[in-house]
Amino acid sequence: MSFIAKPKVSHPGLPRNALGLSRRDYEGSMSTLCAGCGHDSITAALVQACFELAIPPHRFAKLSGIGCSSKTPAYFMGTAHGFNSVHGRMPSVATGANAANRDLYYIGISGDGDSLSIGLGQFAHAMRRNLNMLYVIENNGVYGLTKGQFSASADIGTKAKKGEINDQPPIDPVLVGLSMGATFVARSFSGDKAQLVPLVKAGLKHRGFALLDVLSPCVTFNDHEDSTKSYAFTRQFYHPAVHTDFVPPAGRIVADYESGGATRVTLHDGSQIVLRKVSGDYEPTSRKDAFTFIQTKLKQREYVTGLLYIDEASRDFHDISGTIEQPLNELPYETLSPGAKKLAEILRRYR
Amino acid sequence: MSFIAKPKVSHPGLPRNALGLSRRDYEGSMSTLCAGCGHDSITAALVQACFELAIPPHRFAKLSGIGCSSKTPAYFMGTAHGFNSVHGRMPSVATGANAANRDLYYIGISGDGDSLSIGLGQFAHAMRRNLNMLYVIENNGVYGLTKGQFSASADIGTKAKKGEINDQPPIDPVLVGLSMGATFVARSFSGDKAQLVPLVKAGLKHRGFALLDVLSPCVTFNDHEDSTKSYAFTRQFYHPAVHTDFVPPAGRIVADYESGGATRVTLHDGSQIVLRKVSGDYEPTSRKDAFTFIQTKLKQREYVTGLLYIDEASRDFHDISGTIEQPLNELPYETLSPGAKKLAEILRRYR
Amino acid sequence: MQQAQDRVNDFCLKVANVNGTGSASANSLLMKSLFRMGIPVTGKNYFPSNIQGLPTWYEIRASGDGHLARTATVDIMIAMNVQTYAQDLAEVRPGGYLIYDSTWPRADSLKRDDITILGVPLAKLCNTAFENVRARILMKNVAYVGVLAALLDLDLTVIRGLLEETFANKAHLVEANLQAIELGAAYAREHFACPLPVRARTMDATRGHIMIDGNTAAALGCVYAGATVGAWYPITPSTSLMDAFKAFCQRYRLDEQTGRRKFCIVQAEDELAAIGIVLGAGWNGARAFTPTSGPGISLMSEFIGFGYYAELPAVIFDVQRAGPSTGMPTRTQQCDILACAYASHGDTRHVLLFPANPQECFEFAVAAFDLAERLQTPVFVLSDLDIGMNDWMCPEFAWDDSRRPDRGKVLSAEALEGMPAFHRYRDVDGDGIAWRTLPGMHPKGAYFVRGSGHNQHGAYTEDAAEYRQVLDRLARKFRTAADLVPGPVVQSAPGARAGIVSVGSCDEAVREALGVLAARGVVLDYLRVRAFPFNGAVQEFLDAHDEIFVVEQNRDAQLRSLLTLETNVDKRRLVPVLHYDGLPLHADFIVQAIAGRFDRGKAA
Amino acid sequence: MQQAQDRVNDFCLKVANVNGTGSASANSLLMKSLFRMGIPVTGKNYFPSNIQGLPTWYEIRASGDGHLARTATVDIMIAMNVQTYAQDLAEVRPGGYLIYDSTWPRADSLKRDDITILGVPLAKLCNTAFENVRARILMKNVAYVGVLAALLDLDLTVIRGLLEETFANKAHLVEANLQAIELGAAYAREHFACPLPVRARTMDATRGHIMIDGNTAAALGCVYAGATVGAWYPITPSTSLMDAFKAFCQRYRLDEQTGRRKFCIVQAEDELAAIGIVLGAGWNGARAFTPTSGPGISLMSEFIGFGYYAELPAVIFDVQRAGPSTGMPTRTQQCDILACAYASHGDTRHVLLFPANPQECFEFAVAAFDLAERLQTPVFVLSDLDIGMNDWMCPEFAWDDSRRPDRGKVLSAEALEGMPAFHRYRDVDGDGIAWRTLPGMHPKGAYFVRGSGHNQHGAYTEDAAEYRQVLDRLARKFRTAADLVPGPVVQSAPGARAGIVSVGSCDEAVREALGVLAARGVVLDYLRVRAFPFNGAVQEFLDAHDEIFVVEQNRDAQLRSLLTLETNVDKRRLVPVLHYDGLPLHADFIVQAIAGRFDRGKAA
Ligand SMILES: Cc1ncc(C[n+]2csc(CCOP(=O)(O)OP(=O)(O)O)c2C)c(N)n1
Ligand SMILES: Cc1ncc(C[n+]2csc(CCOP(=O)(O)OP(=O)(O)O)c2C)c(N)n1
Ligand code: SF4
Ligand code: SF4
Ligand SMILES: [Mg+2]
Ligand SMILES: [Mg+2]
Repeated sequence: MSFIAKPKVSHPGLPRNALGLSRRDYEGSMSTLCAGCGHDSITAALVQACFELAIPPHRFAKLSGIGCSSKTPAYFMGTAHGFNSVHGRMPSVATGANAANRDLYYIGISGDGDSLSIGLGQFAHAMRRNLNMLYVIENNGVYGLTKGQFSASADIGTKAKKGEINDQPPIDPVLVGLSMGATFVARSFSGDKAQLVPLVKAGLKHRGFALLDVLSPCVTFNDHEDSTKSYAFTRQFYHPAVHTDFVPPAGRIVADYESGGATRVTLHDGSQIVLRKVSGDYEPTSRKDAFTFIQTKLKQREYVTGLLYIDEASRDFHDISGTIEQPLNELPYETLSPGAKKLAEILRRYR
Repeated sequence: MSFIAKPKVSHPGLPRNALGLSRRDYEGSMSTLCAGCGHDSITAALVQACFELAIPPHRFAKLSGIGCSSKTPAYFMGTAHGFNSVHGRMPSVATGANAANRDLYYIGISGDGDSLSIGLGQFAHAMRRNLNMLYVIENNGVYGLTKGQFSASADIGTKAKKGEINDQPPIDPVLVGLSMGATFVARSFSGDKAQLVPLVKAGLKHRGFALLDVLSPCVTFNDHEDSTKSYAFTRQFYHPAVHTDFVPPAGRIVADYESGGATRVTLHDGSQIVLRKVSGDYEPTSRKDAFTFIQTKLKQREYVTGLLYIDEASRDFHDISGTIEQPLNELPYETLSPGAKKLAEILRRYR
Repeated sequence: MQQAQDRVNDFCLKVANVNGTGSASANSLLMKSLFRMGIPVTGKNYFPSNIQGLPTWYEIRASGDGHLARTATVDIMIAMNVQTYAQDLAEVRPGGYLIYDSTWPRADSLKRDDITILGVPLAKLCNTAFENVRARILMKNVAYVGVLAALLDLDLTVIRGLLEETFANKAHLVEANLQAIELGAAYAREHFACPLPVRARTMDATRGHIMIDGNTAAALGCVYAGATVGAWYPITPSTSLMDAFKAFCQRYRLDEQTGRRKFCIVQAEDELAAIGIVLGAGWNGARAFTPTSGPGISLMSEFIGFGYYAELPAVIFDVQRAGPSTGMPTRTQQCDILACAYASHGDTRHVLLFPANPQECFEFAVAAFDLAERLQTPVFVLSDLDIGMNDWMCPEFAWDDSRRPDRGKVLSAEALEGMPAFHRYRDVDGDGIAWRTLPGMHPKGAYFVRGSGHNQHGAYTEDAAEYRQVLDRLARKFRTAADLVPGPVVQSAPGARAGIVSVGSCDEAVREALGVLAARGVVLDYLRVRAFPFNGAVQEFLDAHDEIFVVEQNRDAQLRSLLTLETNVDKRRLVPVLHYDGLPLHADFIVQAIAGRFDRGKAA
Repeated sequence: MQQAQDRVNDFCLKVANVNGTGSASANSLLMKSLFRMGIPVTGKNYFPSNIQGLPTWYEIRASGDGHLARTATVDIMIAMNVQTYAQDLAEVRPGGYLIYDSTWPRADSLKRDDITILGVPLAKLCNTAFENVRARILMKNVAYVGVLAALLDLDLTVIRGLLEETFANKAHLVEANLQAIELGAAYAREHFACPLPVRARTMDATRGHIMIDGNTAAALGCVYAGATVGAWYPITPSTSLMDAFKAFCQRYRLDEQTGRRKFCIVQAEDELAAIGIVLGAGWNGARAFTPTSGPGISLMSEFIGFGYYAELPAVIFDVQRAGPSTGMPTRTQQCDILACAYASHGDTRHVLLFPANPQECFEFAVAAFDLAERLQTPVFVLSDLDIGMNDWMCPEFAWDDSRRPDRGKVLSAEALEGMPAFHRYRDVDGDGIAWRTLPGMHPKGAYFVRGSGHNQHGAYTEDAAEYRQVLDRLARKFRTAADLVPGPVVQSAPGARAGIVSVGSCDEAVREALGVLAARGVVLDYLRVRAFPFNGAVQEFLDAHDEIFVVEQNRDAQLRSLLTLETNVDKRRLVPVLHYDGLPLHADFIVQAIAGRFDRGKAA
């Protein structure tokens, strides 16, 4: 038997999906992130996508590491179980969860610090296993929750301004994904809901590891010392707490542009990045071509967005493991224990 | 003042380098690896290269993780300090050592398990920092010291036979190096001393992170269950210890072939791999071209060998850190302490 | 009656706010003003583990008697946060005051008759006075400082002075801030009877003192110890330690000619890498350290065991926060004592230093590097969030320019040149400490650092006897350590038969409690542990008392456990007094716990 | 005289060899032959941490009296390794025997007059008899089995039977091996007086027993417990546990129709991932485990604290090896007791099970999964290299088909449907154990697993009281655990006032020592701890004895420390008896340590 969440009482006018659920039923608790944080835009896109897919919320499992980004699973699908693991180790938890029950939809939310610094190894090996999950990196180039240290990914704000791309080459999750054998590699921008929603849906439907890197500006800490608008700038070294204590009120950044086209987005601190959408005729089936194209554009400081690579033929984690179709956590004990007679047979070898 | 190791008394005929040292002076203690292990061939090449460079042995620092490969620093340059760290964490130790003294030559020896499984994160971040060191991966596709489990890198023996390259895509250190921003990326084969020696010398002279991936067959555990020559094959499941207890006597595998050419090498268990040397006119200056070329060849089960990519312009770890030229561990205390007067000045801010 | 109520230089005011509104600067302005008026003061910041929009509190205690611990009773509440208004209202002591932003009306339900509630239309005042949004938000906070200036009778010239220093290069900001101060002060003077009976009065009890947080002090200690390599991975509440080290170095560690750095800070990819970097640098002869907190210690534990067994110097600052696991990253606790003392698998034990305040953070930071090199082993400095991130008043740090670091037993190239052979792990001096060499110095010094079995010559071994020999020497070395680490601080009261043993940031609360208890006729001796292993003085104190209250901030009585294991005390004599809700310890808690017991004692 | 020397079914023979020569199979053939002859036997393998070319020893003890501990006196040495010949020669007890390969002469210096040295040209014999190199190397080992067969009077039909089983599908190998046996036997019969006074005789003391290693037994336990997810990263000496689990599953866990697997084994990228996988699977309702050793425990400790605080089931097998750090990976120790009991930063403590032999490895593996789910927390099974990798003789394992796993407090979808609301961390039953739910079952069951501060409803909190409430319940839960874990095994001797407390693989040596001591007039009671937390029975035993010898295999008396902290015992009554050179414990060591003390006692 299966249970369905009772639709939340919400005024009748609200659109409903095939399950009779409204978008409200896919929402979670109130966000505690900074006003205007890109992560909240991604949360909204996730809610929209899952609502449109009309999958019962409790059939999702939400996992994350630690960071502002990793808090977001609390902000969508309140009736789905969530697992807020330790920093950088969500992929292993997702692997175990998936091993135990292959029938749920797994959404992993991580940050650039969570996945590219402390968690790089696990991130890479989850891709290598082609674990069946949607893996979203809310990429802001900084450690938000610990107040703005640079992360291993390009610092979007500063990089564009300084352009020191070769100083300490940023680790680009998309390039990593391509070289580690991810079977679904996409990139988008938090403010581009029109592009995000379909990518999320495609990722959830992909049978294997779907990497979705979402550039998601940090309102508060893209506001670096070297930005003339920076709050810190107005002070001389005096009281550490002060620097990051004030968060200027900021609105969300949105980007809406045509496929094939490019758009210049201005971030909270005035720095700019260029997003280029892959055009309709882009063929996302060659690892090396994707690598070449993205690398070339990065050199020109352009972030290619869209579905960049997909391989639907590869076998996923369970195929490779040869696991039975039925979820392991549902197998009755009787089918797992060889029983007393077999034990005697086994032990005969040890006489 | 500087100290030079007294040349070991060895018969006068021996060739000597500019320092008057013989090859013997660059050797270490007796190897305890299996007879015929590829790692020993790499050790020999390292001895030869360092001897030819005529650098005083004690000006090297040898570092490694854990594994058969990681034992090898004990087998060369006995008068150089060595650091056998914990499994997969040698890159961080090398980073600290290099931070403390930028004037030594650093040789890191690792294995495919040590660098691509447990150590992937540190390996990647050392490259990202462009740490000035030669980083050798003795790549045999297995965990030798723990008796032959597959590692994250392609299992050389089995892969060529089964060709299941897409099942669980192997992590190729060379592709990882290219996507993580390594500034010197090379590959060779343990049996190809003619190619190894110059690559080692070039790597040591490169100012930055020099990655040298060396395919180094494991005599003992490329002898897989599925190999008809395998010892295990002759037994049915009975006593675990037996399987790996016997190491068939084996000779070293050597490969000697022209640049531009390809050669097929037969491993101990009869499986084969194809090595293709980059030709003289190969241009190792484009990351993405290198990536494309190597990927294409890998798909054809060919390992491209030689210097695959080099970028001499990039600034190394110390340039980026803006560290003083003089090694930090040599700075006299007087130049490090601001002194009592300054302390009062500093504390005035906290009145 | 009025007189009776008078409380001059003895009050606690608490500001309830939302984080991200810039209140921290206003609060430190408030605290610093009292400090500059010569009044002993403490500030405790209770902030959430997020960046913007959640409740945050700042507690300021002024104490003419010089009590610097937190106090649990609030005299004046500045309730700026609607979300927590009810709770904040409830927290004010009877007879106390509550100030709120009356721009918007409060529900009558949210009233109390036993306290005085003062409404000030802060938002309205600032919105009329200031143009842009940012200023309006920020100045609202500065305005309540103005209100308090009037109510508490703060010295406005002091406030002006502070603002001028803070915004040195931005005169217009000084003006704006002063304007906001005046807004609030004027309104208060006009509508309320100023000053309140609870108020401040200039005195002279802070001369020669500073207000500084423990992380900054520890960073300063690292600079003066001559540390050149710092590796870290950001984690609350340790982050500001490396921030401060970097700031100090950028000012005092640049080469005159080239402007290049005489230090190297590596932001590692994680804590495993951070400690690896520290060990690598220490092996190579540089003084290196890493600041972290609980989760980092867990991640470092494999490498910490390596450092113990391979005998490499390293300094680890564990700025403890409430555990277990991620726990409460912005709350304080002393919960890593056992985790650090026995960190890593196998037979291991480590040297711990327990600073009680920023001054000791400075001194112990310096001592830690000497000990790490003298003993060739990782040394932990166990601070906590309360010490590390709150501003404490303490005497100005002193430095003796003749002081030189103790680099321990390192053989020079010359010494090696003259030696027949070098044995890395031999106990030549009988103190369990062997001589070491540095890479690159001399061929004869070469050896292989390894975490695998080795004999006294430094060679790999699987031989039972050779392996044991090294393990036994390590045990001897640890005994040597007991005489090298800082001894305890003992405070004796004539005729006391019972005592208190405590550690670290409990100190202020314990000393305040001792006074209260004495007044009640409960006289106790007091010993504050400052390091592990424990030296003779600790054993003596334990032997000298039938009943010993062990006051600490964790659930499982970790200090008591360590004393039980590592001294000869009969543990039944050790009475645990445990505070572990994440807030700093206060004297009342200790008094309740102990007095209660004595009263019961009488009853029985 | 001859008679006097007779030692039937009571001897220790030791084979010194070079690893990688296939000697292990010859040695197990030897041991199994004695076992099949009905003689209680033990085999201990001392192998190097490398793959080929280093010294390796195999010790076989036959004991008609059924003593299964290692004995330190060697009666017969088979010295196949030139490198270690001198040392091996020295180890033979006076009156003992040494057999060597006389193909090459030994230096006269390497002789002893007080033992009998028997040369057999093994290499020569095999080189003439066999063609290819591999066979020549391998058969040399089989040939010394033949020599011993003659000298010890082993039953050749038993040997033939074993070979036929081993090489079932390779008749020619059976022949080759028998030929080698005969080569050695014939040579012995021809040149020496066979059998020796030291010899074997068929008896009937092994019926109903098996020879098995603890890792295989534990793996079997995992299969019978219904574990479906195994995650691991290879590490000696735990590796063979997962190898065995995989082998058993491939045989007994394949779906009849599809042949697909009813299990999932993940070779993780490291131990941090392995434990993460286990926690993820446990959260999702599968029984999951990971085998590891010391270094793995250190690496897992952050996640272990998470499991404790978030309350997730997990089973961790720590097959202990000699520490600290990498230590001696192929030597045994009990050195992770404290590391596991308090693993991770913050206030944490964990349930430990201590198997003493393969049989308990099987039983405790099953119990561990029940406890992990009942208590919703990580449970450790602390085995060691000696138990895990050596073959032990023990009674055949039994299984009751009616036995069902205890999945603990898990709310069904139906139950949830009927509930007004679900509170993940509320103590509804007063035992400190809250009810949990599984993902995907029911919307009402949804909650957020987190290692950060949470209240009893499962919501995030930074509130002091809410946080404490959960921490206090966790402490209560741990007290509940004490009554659920396996109790100690107690063996009382009439009139004993002193006792021995020991743990795990010490058991055989302790019981043998008790006999020897009793014979000397030192009568002792004995308690073997089988789990932590300790239950009442342990406390009673400690209370009942003035002097208690705590026998364990580590340097720092870790079991003694745990008893000191977690019971009310006065630690001065706990006398440490510590063996930690990496070799298995033997009775003599205990006898020396204890008898010595009693004699001194008398002296004084
Ligand atoms: C083991 C450990 N180390 C450090 C931290 C502190 N920490 C919390 S979040 C974070 C970085 C988060 O950055 P990112 O993943 O990019 O998330 P963001 O906040 O930027 O969205 C760090 C270092 C931690 N929680 N655990
Ligand atoms: C933390 C930890 N986990 C596991 C091990 C066991 N171990 C030792 S070496 C090794 C793998 C070595 O493989 P590789 O790096 O490829 O070296 P190789 O032996 O193949 O040359 C493992 C898993 C260990 N020493 N430490
Ligand atoms: S700090 Fe940055 S990442 Fe974190 S919530 Fe605020 S805006 Fe978002
Ligand atoms: S096991 Fe393999 S890798 Fe290790 S020494 Fe032997 S041949 Fe070399
Ligand atoms: Mg980020
Ligand atoms: Mg390998």
